[in-house]
Amino acid sequence: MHSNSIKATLEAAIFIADEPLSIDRLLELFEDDQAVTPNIIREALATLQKDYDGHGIELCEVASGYRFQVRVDVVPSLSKWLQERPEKYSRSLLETLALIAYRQPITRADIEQVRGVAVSTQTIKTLMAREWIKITGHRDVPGKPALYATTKKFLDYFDLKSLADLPELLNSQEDEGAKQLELSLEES
Amino acid sequence: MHSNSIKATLEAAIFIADEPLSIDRLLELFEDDQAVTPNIIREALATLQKDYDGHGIELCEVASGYRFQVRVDVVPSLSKWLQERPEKYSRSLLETLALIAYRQPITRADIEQVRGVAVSTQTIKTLMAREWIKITGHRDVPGKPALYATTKKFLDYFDLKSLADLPELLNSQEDEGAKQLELSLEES
Amino acid sequence: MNEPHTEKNPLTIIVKGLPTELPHDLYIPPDALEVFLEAFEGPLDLLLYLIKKQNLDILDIPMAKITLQYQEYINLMQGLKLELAAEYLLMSAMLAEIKSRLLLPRPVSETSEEDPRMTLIKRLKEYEQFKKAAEDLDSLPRVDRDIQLVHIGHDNIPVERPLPTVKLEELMTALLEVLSRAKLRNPHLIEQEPISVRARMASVLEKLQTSDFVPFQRLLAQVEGKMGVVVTFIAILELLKQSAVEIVQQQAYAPLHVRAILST
Repeated sequence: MHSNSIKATLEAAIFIADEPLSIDRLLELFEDDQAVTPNIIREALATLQKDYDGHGIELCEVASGYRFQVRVDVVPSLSKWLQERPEKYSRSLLETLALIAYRQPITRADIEQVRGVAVSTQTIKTLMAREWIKITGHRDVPGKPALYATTKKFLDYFDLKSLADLPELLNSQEDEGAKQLELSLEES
Repeated sequence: MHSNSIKATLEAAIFIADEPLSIDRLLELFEDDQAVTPNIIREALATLQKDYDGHGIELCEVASGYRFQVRVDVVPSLSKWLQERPEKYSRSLLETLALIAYRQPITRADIEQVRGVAVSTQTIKTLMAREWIKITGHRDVPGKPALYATTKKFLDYFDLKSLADLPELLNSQEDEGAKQLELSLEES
Repeated sequence: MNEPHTEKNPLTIIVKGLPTELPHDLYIPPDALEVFLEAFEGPLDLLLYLIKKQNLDILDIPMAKITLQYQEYINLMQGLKLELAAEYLLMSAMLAEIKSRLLLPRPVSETSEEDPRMTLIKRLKEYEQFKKAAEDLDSLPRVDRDIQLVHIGHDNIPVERPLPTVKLEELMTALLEVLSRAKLRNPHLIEQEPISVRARMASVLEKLQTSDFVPFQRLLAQVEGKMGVVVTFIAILELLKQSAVEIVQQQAYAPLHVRAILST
C-alpha cells in the first residue's frame, strides 16, 4: 500500500474510533498487507502529526494510543459552545485517586492510613465505575484485601502517556527532614 | 482575528459539532469580531477544504451546512476493520447440527430425546437461516413432526462431497456412542 | 513564635462576629462550625491547617500549643453537639499522649522505640504530600474540562457482520459429547419411568385417529394397573395442554369424550 494511503487510512480510523487507538489496533487495518509493519505505522503517524501543524485540532498520543483533540489555544474560542459544566471532584476522591496513582498497588487500608480517615465505599465505586482504577490482585494477609491500581483510561483522561508523566510528588526531603527533626528534638 | 486562527476555530467547531454547521451558525463564533463576515468564513472554509486534499477525511458541504466525513476511498479498509469479531455458535447448536448430520432425517423430538434437553426454536431457525439444514418431510406420527436433514450448502461449507465423507465414529467408545444413539432413537 | 496571621487565612470569611467566649484564635461563629469541619478531610488535615496557620514548620511543632489548640476545636465542636468522626477523637488522644511523654524525662534505654512525635510528623508530612498531589492532579488538563476530543460519525460506513465459523472437528466433538451424555442419562430414565408419558401420548393419539369421539373411560385401560391409569391420565392432560386433543361433555355428570384436534 502506498504510504499516503496508509496515512489516510490511519487518519480516518482514528477519527471514527471512540477511544484512542494503539499501534496494534491500527495494524489490524492492514491485515492483508504484510508489508505494513509497526514502524511504518509509527512513521505515518509522525507525518500525520506534522500535517496538522497550524490546524485547529491535533493528533495526540496518550496511554492507550492515538486520538485527535482540539488544540488547547482554540478551546477558548469555542467556549460558548462548550457550556456543559465539567464535573468537579471532591477532595476525598482526588486524594484517594492520587494515593492509588502514586502508590499502586495499594489497599484501601493503606489509603486510610495515610489520609487518617475512612475511605467511603462510594468513592471507590465512583473510581471503578469511571474505569480509572481496577483491582490488580489481593494482598496475601488475613482478609485478602483488594489491591488497587490505575488504568490506561485514567491516564487518557488526564492526557498522560504513562505514570512517569504524573506531576512529581512534593519533595519528601525524608533524609534531610529526619536530620532536622533530630536537631529540633534535642532543642526542645 | 488572523485568518489562520479563524480557519483553525472553524475547523475545530465543525469537528466538535454533532451536526453540520451552517455559515450563520459558524458566524456566531465571531460575534465579538465585527471584521469577520460571511465571505471571510466562506473563504476560510474553501482553504480548509483544500488543506484536506489527500487526507483520509474531507470537509463536505451538505444541505444544512459543513461537516467532516470519511473519504470514500478509505471506506472499504475501515468497513472490514470495524466489523465485529464473529461470535461462536453455542454448544447446543453444534450438538443439534451434529445429530442432524449423522442421523438424518431426524425430528426435533428425536434430538431432544438424545440431548436430554429441549432444542430451542432459535437454534433451528439459525441453522435454517444459514441454509445448513432443511425440512425433508414429516414423520407419519401424531403431530406430523418435521424431519430435518442437512443441505448441499452444509456439505460445501465443510468441504465434503457427500454425507458418506463425514468422519466415521471410529474407536470403541464411539461405537458405543453410536449404539447408544440408535437405542435412544428407537425408544422415542 | 509567630503570631497567628488570621487575615491571610482562607477561612477569614466565616470569621466575623465572633462570640467573645471562644478561644482567642478560634475565629469561627458556631453556625459556621459545621462548614468549617466539612472543609477538612480529617484530623491530619485539621492539624496541618493549625500548623500552617501559624507559619510553623512541621518539623518543629510546639506540641503543647498545637495539642491545646486541637483540643479546643474538638471540645468546641463536641460542645455544639456536632457529631465528630472517631478519627478526630483518636488524634486528640494521640496528641495528649505525645505531650505527656515529652514532659517526662526520656530514659536512655528507650532509644529503640520510635519517638511518638516523629511518628506524628512523618504522618503529617506524608499526608501533606498527597494533599498536594491531589491538588496537582486536579489541575492537570483533563478530558471534558480542558480537552475536547474529536470524533467523526461512521454511520455511513457499512459494517459486515460475519457468520460464525465451524470446523468439522468441532462437529465431531459435539456429537461425541452428546452421545456420552445420553449414555449416562438413559438407564436413569428407564428406571424412573417404566411407562413413558411421551409414548402414552402417542398411543392415545393413535386411538383417537380411528373415530371421532372416544369415551374418556375407554382410554384408561386397566391392564397396567394404577400406574398405567395415572400415566394415561397425565398423557391426556399433557395433550390437552398442547391443544392436541379436546374434551367435551354434553351436560353435567355426563360421560367425557375425547377427540383429537387435527392439524390442517
